[in-house]
Amino acid sequence: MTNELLRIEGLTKAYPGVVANSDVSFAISPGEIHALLGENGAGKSTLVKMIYGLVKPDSGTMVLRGQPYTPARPSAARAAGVAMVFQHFSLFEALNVAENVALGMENPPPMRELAERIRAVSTEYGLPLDPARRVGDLSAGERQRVEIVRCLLQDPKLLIMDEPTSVLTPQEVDILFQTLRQLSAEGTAILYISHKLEEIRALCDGATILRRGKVVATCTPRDVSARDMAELMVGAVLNPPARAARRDWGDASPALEVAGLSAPSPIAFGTSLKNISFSVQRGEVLGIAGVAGNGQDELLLALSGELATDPGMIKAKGAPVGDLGPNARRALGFVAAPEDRLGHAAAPDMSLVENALLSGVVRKGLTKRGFIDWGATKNWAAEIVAQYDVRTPGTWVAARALSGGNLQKFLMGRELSQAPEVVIINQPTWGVDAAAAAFIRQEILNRAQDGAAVVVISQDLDDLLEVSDRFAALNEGRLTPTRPTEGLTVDEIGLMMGGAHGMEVAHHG
Amino acid sequence: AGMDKVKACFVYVGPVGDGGWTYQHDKGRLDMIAEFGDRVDASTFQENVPEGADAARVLTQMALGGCNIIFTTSFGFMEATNAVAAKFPNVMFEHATGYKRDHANVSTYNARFYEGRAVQGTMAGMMTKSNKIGYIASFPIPEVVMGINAYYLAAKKVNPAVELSIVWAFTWFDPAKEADAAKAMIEQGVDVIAAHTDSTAPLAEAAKTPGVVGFGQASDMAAYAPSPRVSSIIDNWAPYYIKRVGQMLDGTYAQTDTWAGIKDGEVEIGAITEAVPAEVKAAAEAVRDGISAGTLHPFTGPINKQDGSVWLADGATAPDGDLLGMNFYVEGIVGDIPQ
Amino acid sequence: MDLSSINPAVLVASLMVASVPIMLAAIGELVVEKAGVLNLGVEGMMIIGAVCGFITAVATGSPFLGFIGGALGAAGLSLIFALLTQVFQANQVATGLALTLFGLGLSSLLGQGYVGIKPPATGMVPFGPLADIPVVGRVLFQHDPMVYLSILIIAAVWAVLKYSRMGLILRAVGESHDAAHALGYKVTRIRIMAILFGGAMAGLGGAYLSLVRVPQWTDGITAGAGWIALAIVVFASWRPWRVLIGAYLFGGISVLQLNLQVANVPIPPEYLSMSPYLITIIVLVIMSSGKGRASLNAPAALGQNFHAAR
Amino acid sequence: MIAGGALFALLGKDPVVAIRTIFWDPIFGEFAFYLRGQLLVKAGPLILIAVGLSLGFRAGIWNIGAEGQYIMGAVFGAAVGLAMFPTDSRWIFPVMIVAGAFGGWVWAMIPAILKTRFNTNEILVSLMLVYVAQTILSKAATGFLRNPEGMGFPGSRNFSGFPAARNAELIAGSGLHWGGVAAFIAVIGAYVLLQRHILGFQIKLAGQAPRAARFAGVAPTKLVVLCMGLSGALAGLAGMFEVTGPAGQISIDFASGYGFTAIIVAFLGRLNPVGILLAGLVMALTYVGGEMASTNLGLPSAAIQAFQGMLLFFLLAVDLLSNYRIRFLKGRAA
Ligand SMILES: Nc1ncnc2c1ncn2[C@@H]1O[C@H](COP(=O)(O)OP(=O)(O)OP(=O)(O)O)[C@@H](O)[C@H]1O
Ligand SMILES: Nc1ncnc2c1ncn2[C@@H]1O[C@H](COP(=O)(O)OP(=O)(O)OP(=O)(O)O)[C@@H](O)[C@H]1O
Ligand SMILES: [Mg+2]
Ligand SMILES: [Mg+2]
Repeated sequence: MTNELLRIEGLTKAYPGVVANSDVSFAISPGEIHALLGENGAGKSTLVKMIYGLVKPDSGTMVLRGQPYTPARPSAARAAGVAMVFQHFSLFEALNVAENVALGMENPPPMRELAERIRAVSTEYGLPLDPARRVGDLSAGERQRVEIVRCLLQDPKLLIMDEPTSVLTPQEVDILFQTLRQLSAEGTAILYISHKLEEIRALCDGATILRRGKVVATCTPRDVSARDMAELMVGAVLNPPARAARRDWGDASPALEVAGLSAPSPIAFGTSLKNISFSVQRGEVLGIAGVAGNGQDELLLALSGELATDPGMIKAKGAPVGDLGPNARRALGFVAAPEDRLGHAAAPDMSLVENALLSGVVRKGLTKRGFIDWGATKNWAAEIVAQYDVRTPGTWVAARALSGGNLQKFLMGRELSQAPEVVIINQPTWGVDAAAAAFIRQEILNRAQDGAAVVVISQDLDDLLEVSDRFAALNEGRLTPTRPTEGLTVDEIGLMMGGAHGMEVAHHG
Repeated sequence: AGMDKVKACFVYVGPVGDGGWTYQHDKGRLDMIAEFGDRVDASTFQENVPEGADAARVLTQMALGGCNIIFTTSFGFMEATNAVAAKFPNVMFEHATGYKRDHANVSTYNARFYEGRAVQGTMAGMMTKSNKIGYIASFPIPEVVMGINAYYLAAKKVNPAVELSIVWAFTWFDPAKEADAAKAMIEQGVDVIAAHTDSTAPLAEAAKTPGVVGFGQASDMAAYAPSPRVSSIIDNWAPYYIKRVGQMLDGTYAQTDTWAGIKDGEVEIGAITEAVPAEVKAAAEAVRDGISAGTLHPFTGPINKQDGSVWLADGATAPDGDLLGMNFYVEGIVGDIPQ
Repeated sequence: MDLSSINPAVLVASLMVASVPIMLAAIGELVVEKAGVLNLGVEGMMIIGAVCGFITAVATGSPFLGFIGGALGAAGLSLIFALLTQVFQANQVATGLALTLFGLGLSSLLGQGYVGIKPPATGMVPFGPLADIPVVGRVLFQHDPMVYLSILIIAAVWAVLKYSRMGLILRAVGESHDAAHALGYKVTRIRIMAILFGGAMAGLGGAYLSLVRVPQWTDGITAGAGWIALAIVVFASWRPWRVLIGAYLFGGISVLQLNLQVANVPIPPEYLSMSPYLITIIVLVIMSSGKGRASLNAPAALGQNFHAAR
Repeated sequence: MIAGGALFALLGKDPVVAIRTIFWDPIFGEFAFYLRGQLLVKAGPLILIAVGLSLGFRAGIWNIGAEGQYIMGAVFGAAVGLAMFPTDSRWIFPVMIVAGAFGGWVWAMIPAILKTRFNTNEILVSLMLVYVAQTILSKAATGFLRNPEGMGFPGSRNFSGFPAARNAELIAGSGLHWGGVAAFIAVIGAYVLLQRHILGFQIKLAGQAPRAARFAGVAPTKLVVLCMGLSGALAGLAGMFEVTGPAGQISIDFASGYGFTAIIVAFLGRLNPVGILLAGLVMALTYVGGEMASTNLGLPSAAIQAFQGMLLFFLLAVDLLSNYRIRFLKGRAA
């Protein structure tokens, strides 16, 4: 008992219609790295939000260092030594690093002093940061560092991390893990949420597995295989994606050819594309790796038609298409799936039917002389929901009311069921649980099987290694030459990704 | 045949609390009630009526609601008044400041404000030390142009060196803008300011600079006496309202076109304060009394137009038609009337 | 035409006075918008400030108390806006417009007995011999306290936004209410405070109109000044010192065009009287065409309602 | 409404009578035969303008200057009509309709083009242009459109004396004129556009999720031009119908704030064409009824204005309460 930092007893939280947490109990001791596992919507985020004082439990108790613990506000939690890195960033893009850090602290020192401490602490843990830079200018990995440094400065006793690695490269993950181990060695307990089970096996001392808000199992990750953990979470048996042998379609010119693509970024604080060239044949999957913020978004925009380029920079079956807009390209057989689900790929407040219309109108012929055929659209949306196992009360539900994983399945279904000839996907499995990820990867392979040329852009190497035939990496807007995926090692991939953003700065410990 | 009781109704363009134009009409209404007591029901009035369709609706409602005589107190109500009058031949309509009497039941009435301007101009010409006097004008309409000319001619008569500055505010009522206009004048040396806009803002502005004087407009604006408000032109509609309602009561009512001035008490010169030197006061009162007696017309020749062409020969007085359509400055005024 | 009669020092001095109401209202609205709230009811708050300030000053005989009364009255009105938008989640644009409508009506009701009354005079700040320095004295040392106070408020808002924790939190709330909420800041409470401050400033501006600038009470005394204040916030791209510049520019053009009329400059007065608006548009085009910097500076959460899910 | 009643009581009037006068009498009272028509006269331009504005608001394009576009529509329409005085041809009125829509459209294109070319804030530009339009209006009334037979008084010829250019009542006494017809057409058109047409879908999409709109192939500049143009043209039409019908002439005070009130109407109608239709009628009711209360009960017009504001507050708050209920029910269904 004396060795427990935090004990949670019978915590319950219900939302209208959903019990997010039901009678959850577990304990964590100082220096322990404890994993919280579960499918999408299992209640992990809700649980840690209660610990952080953001959400009030309906019932149940928490004990921190032997004292009853009922944080009314995050500031109370911070005062008690609890810090949290959020699943969705809680940063302010227009403010600089130091200001962002100050906002997460109870009694920040004067700015000048704070800047010094940020510099010192971030270097100490191998996460160098310039306190004066605007967060909007930072890459995803650097933003994550801001969140972490913000926590570290408060000298936390318990550090909560909600899916911190979904936006990091292998090298960045390594550095993060070293930091976490160092913290753990200093006695900080860490509550760690992730869908990446190999990471959990590498890092965590214990794990609590949630399903539909209930604790269904506890385990020691090192002793259990990732496969077994996934099956515990899902409560079912998982199969890895199956790949059939590739067929030669005998086309004269590649389905998609990109030659010397250069374009300034239309995004504020974005990365411009520099002389990118590659080609993809029918039935082939090209995987493009890279750290977030190295031109992935821009590449998707250029390929989908949202960013116009010189006509000849992009060719479909030999015909120049670089100056065509998204719908003209869709007419030629293109489909695209942007990374950002809510706001880019889908309109959050619109129903699934409307969101189906959003990109399907051209290829599915959902309008006649501009008038929308809602009946056909509805049917199609319902088909997607059925085929792709989207868990939703109906197609009238707003996109934002779906969990991230389910929305992702719907959006993948929307694009992949348009009989595409060219598929461009950015981050197909971001924040999606293992079962759903496996399903999505399988669908991508199936589409290639049917003869589509596929480009998968992802920061998740599992995605790329499982689906791609050839592999390349984006680095500061430049693309490496492509290489066959077979035989690539993770180290080689890391080198291709090129240690952008000074990631190789040695970890001092 | 007279009526036992007259229901008289009023349509105002502004709020009764504007302290100027509408305020004075409403005062006329109240004076009229005081005069006739129970024999008149003048409790119905509507303020802030926009011109156009809204005015027509208000007039129709009033006519339907049993008003016997309806006073429409703004030029902008002219079309609506005539249109509604066509539909209610038994209701009498009285339109202020307009010229259209399309139907037998429409009368028009107006006041000779220019007579007051002549009195003010006399004082302005004599009191200015910088020889710069100012006029804050609202819109370039004959009524305003007439006032400017009368003011200038009277000042020039007593002080040939006088110069007139005009600012067009393009509003009847925008206190801040009027204050700014007055201020701009004062800063450029103008020390007597007349306003043809309705708020007291120019006086309040004048009050900030010693030695600058001005006049009350539409109502007395006595709060600024004795200085800067040294006198005022007061629109006094009470005599007219009493007369017309009285005629309804005794059965002598008939369609008219009335343009009354100082003589009939419709234009009053507010008390001339002790800030005005005795001889100036005497001169101003002489002008006032002369006009009242009919021995003096503010527009008496020889008067040339601004371009030097002859308007009135020596001794000729301006016909009312010329005045009502006045669209030129007299000789000596600098600048153009906005077109 | 006699431009020599325009004295530049006097012109500058009077534009400083003419700008005070829009400057105060604009700096208040700037704070509100920095917190992510768009309150289009500035006109309504200003006029309530004008009438409340007037009534208080007449009742107490003290212009100082009058300004306080004006600020309190308008802040009270802004409370309605705060309640509707922050608690009832009403649309900010519509609520702001309704607030203006209500403010205009209410002010006219309140002011019914106060037409034609002279308020107690607001004196100048006694700078003694400084006021007699040629040119500089006229420009800098012959004003009433509010002229200086309004500049001080600009400086204070600037300093608070830039250097203080309070300012930092306010900006954070305006950038992303979700992130601010996740960090435990009371988004709604902070926004309500900002709205009240904005109301108080608009009220001060209104009171300045009825107590100093005009000085009297009449219906509709603000005559669109609130809208100009709103425009100046955008014009200033949400930077406090630019509010001062914007207000001086707008006030300056308004004053100048009247002076040009008095001096008989042969430009038709109707062009002169639309010039402040046209010049505002032109300056805005020039500023925003510089690679969209102006819009980048807009608070990211401006006009969005925040509803904490708990 | 209770607060409104309290306000009236405070002013020494019977609150029940006051409220009845405002909300009941115009529709069912003694003079309803006349006033019902007047509701249409008043609601027509409000609805017409609000429908146009709602399209832009839905797309996140903030045209606050409908008042200016309304004025310019009236000036253009009237100018074209008056230029042909006193010819008689049945083409005159249609040409004036086009000219009115064109006037509003041109005035809205200024902020639209400045926005697409220079990224200039359209709220500000459209608002500033209202003041410019007002000056042009007063110049028209005192200058280039002044009635040559008007003895120098401001104001144009009255269209009641120019039948070929007159927007007369279609059914005598009904208050329905072409503007009302146009408003109904606009409501139906906007409804179909938003519900059934891909363009309406794109408008909604652009407002809710601009990046998703670009993904869906919507060109933002085209949308700005389209929405500003449509709202400007509709406001211009409203101005043109008003000047040739109920108002009758160009005068200095022609603009009576329809353009601003329509913004409130648009939001009260929740940016939904049918909602706007109802909101426009309710708004017209408060005007017409308020006027009655003012004339018959001697309520100051300021009290009516304050009451209107309170009513709006109330409706805005209720709006959101019903919103909550929907969200709550949805939550339960999930
Ligand atoms: N604000 C909310 N309102 C209503 N229901 C909510 C809310 N937040 C969460 N829930 C419900 O609680 C459940 C648990 O959500 P939670 O975010 O904790 O899941 P999670 O385990 O973190 O999932 P993921 O792995 O996707 O992050 C959700 O499925 C949802 O139904
Ligand atoms: N506005 C809303 N209205 C109704 N329900 C909502 C709303 N927002 C969230 N939810 C609920 O929250 C859940 C989504 O929660 P959240 O976005 O945290 O996803 P998640 O559970 O973390 O899943 P994932 O890992 O797939 O993102 C949905 O299942 C839904 O029931
Ligand atoms: Mg989660
Ligand atoms: Mg999630």
